[in-house]
Amino acid sequence: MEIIILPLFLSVLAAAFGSKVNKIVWGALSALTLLAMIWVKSNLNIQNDGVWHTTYDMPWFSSGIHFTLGIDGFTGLMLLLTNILSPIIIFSINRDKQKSLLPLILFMQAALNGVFMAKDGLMFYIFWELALIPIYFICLLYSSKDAFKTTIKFFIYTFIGSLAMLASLIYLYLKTKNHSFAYEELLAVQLNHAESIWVGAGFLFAFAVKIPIFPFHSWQANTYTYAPAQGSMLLSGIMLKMGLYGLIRWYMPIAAESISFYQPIIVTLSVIGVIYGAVIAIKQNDLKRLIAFSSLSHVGLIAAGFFTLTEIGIQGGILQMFVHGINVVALFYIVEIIETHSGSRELSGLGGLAKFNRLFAALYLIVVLGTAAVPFTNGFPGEFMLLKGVFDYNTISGVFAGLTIILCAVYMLRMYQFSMLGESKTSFKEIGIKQLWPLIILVVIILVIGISPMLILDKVNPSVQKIMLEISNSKGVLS
Amino acid sequence: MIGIFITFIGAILVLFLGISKQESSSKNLSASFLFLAAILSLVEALGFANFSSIATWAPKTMIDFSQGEMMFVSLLAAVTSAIIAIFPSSNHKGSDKLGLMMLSLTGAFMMIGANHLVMLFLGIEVLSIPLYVLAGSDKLNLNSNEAAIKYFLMGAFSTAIFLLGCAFIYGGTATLSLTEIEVRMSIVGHFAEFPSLVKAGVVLMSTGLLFKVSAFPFHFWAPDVYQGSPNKITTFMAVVVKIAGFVAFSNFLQAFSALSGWNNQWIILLSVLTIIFGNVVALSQKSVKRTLAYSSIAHAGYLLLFLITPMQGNMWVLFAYSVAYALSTVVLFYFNDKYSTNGEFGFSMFTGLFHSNKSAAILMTIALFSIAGIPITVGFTAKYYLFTSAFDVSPIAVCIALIGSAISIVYYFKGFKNIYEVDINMNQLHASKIHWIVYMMVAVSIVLGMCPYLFERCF
Amino acid sequence: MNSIALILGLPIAGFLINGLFGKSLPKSVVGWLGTFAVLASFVIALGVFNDFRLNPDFQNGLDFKLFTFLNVGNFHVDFAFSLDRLSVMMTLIITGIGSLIHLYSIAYMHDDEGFYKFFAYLNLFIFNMLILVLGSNFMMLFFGWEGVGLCSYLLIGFWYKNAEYGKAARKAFVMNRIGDLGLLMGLFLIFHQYQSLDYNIVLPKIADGSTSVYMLTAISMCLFVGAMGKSAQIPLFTWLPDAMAGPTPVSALIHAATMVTAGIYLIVRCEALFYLSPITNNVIMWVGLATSLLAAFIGLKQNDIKKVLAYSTVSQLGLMFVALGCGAYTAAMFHLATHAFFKALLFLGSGSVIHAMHHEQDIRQMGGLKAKMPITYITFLIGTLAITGFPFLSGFFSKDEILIAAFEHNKIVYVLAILSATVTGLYMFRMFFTTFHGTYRNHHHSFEKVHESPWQMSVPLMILAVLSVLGGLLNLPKYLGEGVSHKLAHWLAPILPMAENHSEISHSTEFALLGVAITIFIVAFLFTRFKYVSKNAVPESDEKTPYLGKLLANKFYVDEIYDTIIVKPLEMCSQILDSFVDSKIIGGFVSGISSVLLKISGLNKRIQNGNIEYYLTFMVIALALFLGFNLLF
Amino acid sequence: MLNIFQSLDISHYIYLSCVLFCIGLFGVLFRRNAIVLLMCIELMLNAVNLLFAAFSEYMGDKDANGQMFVFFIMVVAAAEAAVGLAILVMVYRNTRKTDVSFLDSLKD
Repeated sequence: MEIIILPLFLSVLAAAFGSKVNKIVWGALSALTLLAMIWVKSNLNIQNDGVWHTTYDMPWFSSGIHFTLGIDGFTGLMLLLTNILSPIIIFSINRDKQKSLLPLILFMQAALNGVFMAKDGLMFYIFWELALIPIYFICLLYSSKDAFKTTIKFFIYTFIGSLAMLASLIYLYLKTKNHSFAYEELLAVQLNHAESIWVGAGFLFAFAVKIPIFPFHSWQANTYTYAPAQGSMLLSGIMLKMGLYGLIRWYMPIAAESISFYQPIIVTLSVIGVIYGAVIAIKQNDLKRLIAFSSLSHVGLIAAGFFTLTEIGIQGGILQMFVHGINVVALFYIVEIIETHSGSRELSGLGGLAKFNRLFAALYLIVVLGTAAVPFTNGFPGEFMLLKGVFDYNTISGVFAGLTIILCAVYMLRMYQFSMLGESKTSFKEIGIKQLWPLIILVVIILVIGISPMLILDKVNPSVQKIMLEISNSKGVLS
Repeated sequence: MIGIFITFIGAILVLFLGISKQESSSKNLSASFLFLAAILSLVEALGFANFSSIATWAPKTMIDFSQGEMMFVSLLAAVTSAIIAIFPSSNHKGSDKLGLMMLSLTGAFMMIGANHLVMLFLGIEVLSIPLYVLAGSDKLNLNSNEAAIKYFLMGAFSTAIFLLGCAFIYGGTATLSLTEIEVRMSIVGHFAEFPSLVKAGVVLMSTGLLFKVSAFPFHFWAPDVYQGSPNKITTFMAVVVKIAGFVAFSNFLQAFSALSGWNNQWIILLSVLTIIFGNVVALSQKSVKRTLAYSSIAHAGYLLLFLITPMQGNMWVLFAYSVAYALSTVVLFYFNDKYSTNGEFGFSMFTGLFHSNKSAAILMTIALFSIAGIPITVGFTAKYYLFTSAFDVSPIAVCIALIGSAISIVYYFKGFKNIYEVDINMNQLHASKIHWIVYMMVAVSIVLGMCPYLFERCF
Repeated sequence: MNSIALILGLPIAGFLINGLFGKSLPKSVVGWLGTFAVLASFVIALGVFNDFRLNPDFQNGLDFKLFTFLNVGNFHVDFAFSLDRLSVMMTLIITGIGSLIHLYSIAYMHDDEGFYKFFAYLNLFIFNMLILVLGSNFMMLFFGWEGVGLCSYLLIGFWYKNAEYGKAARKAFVMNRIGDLGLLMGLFLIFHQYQSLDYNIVLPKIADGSTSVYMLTAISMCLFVGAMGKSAQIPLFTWLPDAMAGPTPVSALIHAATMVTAGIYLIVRCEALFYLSPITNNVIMWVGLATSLLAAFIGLKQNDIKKVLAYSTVSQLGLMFVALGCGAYTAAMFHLATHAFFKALLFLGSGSVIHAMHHEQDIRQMGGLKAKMPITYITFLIGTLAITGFPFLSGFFSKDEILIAAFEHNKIVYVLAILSATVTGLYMFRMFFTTFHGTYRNHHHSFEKVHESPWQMSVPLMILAVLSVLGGLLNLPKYLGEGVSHKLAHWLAPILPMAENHSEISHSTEFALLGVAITIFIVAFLFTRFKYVSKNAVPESDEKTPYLGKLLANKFYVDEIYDTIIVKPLEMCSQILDSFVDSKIIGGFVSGISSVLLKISGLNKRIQNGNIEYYLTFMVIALALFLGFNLLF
Repeated sequence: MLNIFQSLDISHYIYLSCVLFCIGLFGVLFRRNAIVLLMCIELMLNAVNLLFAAFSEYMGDKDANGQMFVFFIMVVAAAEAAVGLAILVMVYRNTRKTDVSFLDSLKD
């Protein structure tokens, strides 16, 4: 509970005193949530044994609908991601935007924490929607152009998706024995094949739009492009993970009967998305668009990995969720620095920035390498596991998905070269070390996870075992 | 029953005072009468006190308020009181408009409590006739004139259809009492005598009621009349007529629950059509008022879904939806009234609001969220309850309703574009203060959104 | 402390110190730190080598597990290393030549602003290369494999201000990545088949012959694709010549002596696998041969001193693959070692020349340098003789062994390999004579300014020259006496359980083949000497070269072909997908829905036209339908 | 007891009322003058009145409810007519027209 209340409270504070206090203070306050996490964990003496421990429970809408929060390794990882990235995103705010953006970001942090902790179907939905609202306003208030159309398209698209999920949830709710949205109750619902396909479609649509899986991505590139950097970071860094989280936590165990039906479809679409995104990214000129398509490519691989239902695919996917969050936020942070310091984020107008700040160049390079999944960076283990999962599931898909390691190198290095190397075309303002600290933190995370991914995998392993057990138990899909 | 008395007495009083007084001077009086009615009804509904002794003379077969219905009375009285309080009133002579509003409200209460077709008919007429006058109350405004005559002609026409239905039902069931009809309908074999007569009667009467709640395809009056009438009256119409109409409709259909399988068919069809029509047509509207009119048509569609659920014991769902709808509609009409100037009815009236008046922008945002059904506002809760209870009967209709509410986002959020735009020439109107009741209403819609169990407990 | 930890730890420590603090350290400290880190590794490796040599208990090598890298389900990979005979040999080459090149770089890079960065990268490269050869499982190999690719990228693009260099670096990285994908798929197949990636588990299982030959072929083909990328074989060879954009020491270390031989190492490491898949062996042999010939012919018409050497490297690597394809693993390793010596020597020599010529690389602009640069001249001559197969120099023995293996295997291959060797002689001497003999032809820098390089550069040259001369001792042929011969073969025997080490060929045939080899050397030498020294010919400029020459000068247009059939279509595809498919079809579908809705929405204007008669009529029609619908159904 | 009304079958009354109602309805549809419209609506209401009276007469024990309803309808119709005419007068004052088809300024 504290994990949600704290940022929410801060959000209200920020609405009142947002511009009066330095953003670093706000960032630090936001990071306090991490302490709250530790506090909750130690206070309730939670073991990482795979069980989704309930930390808070209160009757809410009616007797069947509770306000229930839970923590396990998987949720913990997502909370960690959210609460590491939120302060960093707060650091990146420009002073003139601080007053409006701060409360929104903090509110978003609270809602995201809620999404990952919600143990009740309706609560999950509510937090899911709540997370959408601040991002909508972030995009609306500070979009670089007159981008109302883009933001509303994004909002409606994801909103329709979540309504589909709501329909599925309500269906399940009416099927439970004593009309309840509790996670366990929903799990216990037995569906026949046709039902499961419809219920699954609802969930999948919501998640596929949010992730986004290949043909549902058309909101993505423009939204990322027009949104302020903080919006892009929140969207790509954390919000995409909501969809992936939902796949594993909600869709798969609950509508497991339908997995065998959707498995080939989703894997194929995801793999198409992997290549599609990567190929488009090759020729992008706008850095943000480039990252958007690269993100499409990367999360497609994660979704494909999940749907292989292999342990290595799922674990790799979860690892990659965290990793992608870190990397993409770092990339957007870099773009933000480049844009504010040189006034452009078009590759054609950039070049040669490396000579202005060596440290920045080095950090940028590491982030690029992390995204391109070079060994010793965090991208490698996850991508390796995912590709292995997909390869084990279907060799052809595996080979096609594997093309990402080539294409990703192509566009990431192109991005790096055209912005940093060569003759410099633009002036570049001095970057203070203060601005680079968040990036340094991210880069350290990139390297640490790259060298020892087990730090994270060990934590989520029990949860994954549990979830896979649930999938196979109720439905017998996993042979 | 207490509510209807106080309102009626107040209405007569204000009406007579109105001969000589200005509208603004009677404002507080009528608002407090209505507020008193609301409070007392609420007190009675929650069982803290019992005023049934004063209602002994009214035969229970004609009119009778159950606890749930008293909640609706309380809600409508409170909303009308708020409407009267927050909307600016003219300083011209004649507080009779306020009196007529209260009179109309009395009609609404009669509809809500009606237990007999005569009482239902009278309720509808007592509700409607003052409204015909009120719609044209801006006597020199041609639009207002047109609204009045359109409303009047179509209203009278629909009354005739409604009455034909009454006659058919009377012929088919040999009674006019709703309780009696329910009993007779459920006796197997009795109904078999005149099935088509009763069915035709139900259809014709429903047409009359569908007209009142402005459901597709009997909605034609709504956009035009909403647009032409003075803002205060439009608000009143949008809220009171619709809610009272639905309560009456549900009471009416409950009497025919024996036919529910058959009823549900056409209700679902109409509901789906209304939702799609209202939402889709609202997309291309330029004027705020017309947008809200079509939005209210769409809401009628959602509410129709309620009619397919087993309504007995489920009235709190309708109540929740009514509260949500009333709160946000009143707030939105209030802002529309406040910021619309002579030549300016479009969304551009809100341009730059966020930068010139932060609190107004935030209030409006929350109201829009609520009407669009975004979580932690009462709008979401209400929609959730409504859809969940209808889902069992017709999942497909609910899915379409969900799609409809997604479409509705487009036009509700159209406002945000203007609200959060930066405007160089500050709109002078924006600076004015906002009535404290509006703050209250928005606060209530959030509180109820977060503590939705209150609804269920009230019933 | 474990010697593996030290061998690996020193370079990475050097990298960290130089990378993090190098900017504030004086250049001499940076340079010597980097050099000593590698040198110390070399010394330790020598110690280990000695242990192996002297101690029979040491046969199984050393193991060193750092931590568990991945442990998911049944997938378990350790971050672990092991030292055996093969990796010791590789380690010695890497650290030995590596330290020489570090030393060389101190002088060569002295004036560069990115001095500390250069040393950091070099140390990082050594570290990655060591991981590649020391890793005890395929995952570690892949780590190093990608790691060296990365360092190669960094070092090729070291002079980052030049956009062309950056392009070359990217090309190298991407082409390597294509190979890496093959390797990765191979890894997946291996794990799929054997449930492990550990050499100690996988290789014996392969060797026991229980796996189907199809599977083995699939795995080996995948691994070979990886090797193709790293070792610049057809069709992935074009990056290597472009990689010469990097500083010359880099070319010597990475693109001649060490990294590019990783493919050879991989195949030798998986000897059992390749031995059991004859199809792959044939493919390797023919690909190697084709590469060798193609690159050699292209080398004939190159005028950039480093490009010639680059194609020569590609060609020599091709020869090594021919050896591998013929099953002569020892020969390949032998040639790998000698090639490392003389090619590093040649590159460093060319670096010395370039240094002296103020970064002029075109041999047409040189000439007559032997007078000014005696040490470079002599060492370069030794290198040239070694590569062209001057009798009893290192290249003579190692190349000969390959040729003999080819002869045994397939006569056509032998003939073509001889052809390749001939062409090698031609282009090497062409370059050598044009550079050092004749008259000075540069007009930008006066001849007087040309100078011999400082000692940090010439010492490595001399050491490498000695090695190039004596490298043959590693694996002398049998006819020189049983006691001294086949040292390397014996050394590697435990690593290569499957390959037959006995030579069936008779001494007389062997001598005949030697005769052929010596003959072609002499022919090549005499021909080029006649053309470039006696007639003092200068290679024409590219425009004037006719027909075949033009084809060669333009590298058979391979780059252009790739550009047309892969790069251009891919870019076009990208643009079509972006501007048409994504925005028009997928995005268009979504926005199409909204515009259709808006259109429908607008239709309501026709009905809601303000006329009450219409309204009433519609209502009555609706009522009639409503009644009809309800009463009929 | 023989009743003169009941000598006819009830269906005749129903048909008659429906025909009357439809005449009124078509009058509403096809006439444009607001006053005529009002009269047509009155006709529709009277058709209903007739039906109520007939049903009331045909009920087994002469149910008075129907006849009571007729009175209410007449009262309300009168009120409605009064309000309606008042509105018409107001419109006429402003536009000098009683033709409803000219009032079409409110539209989408």
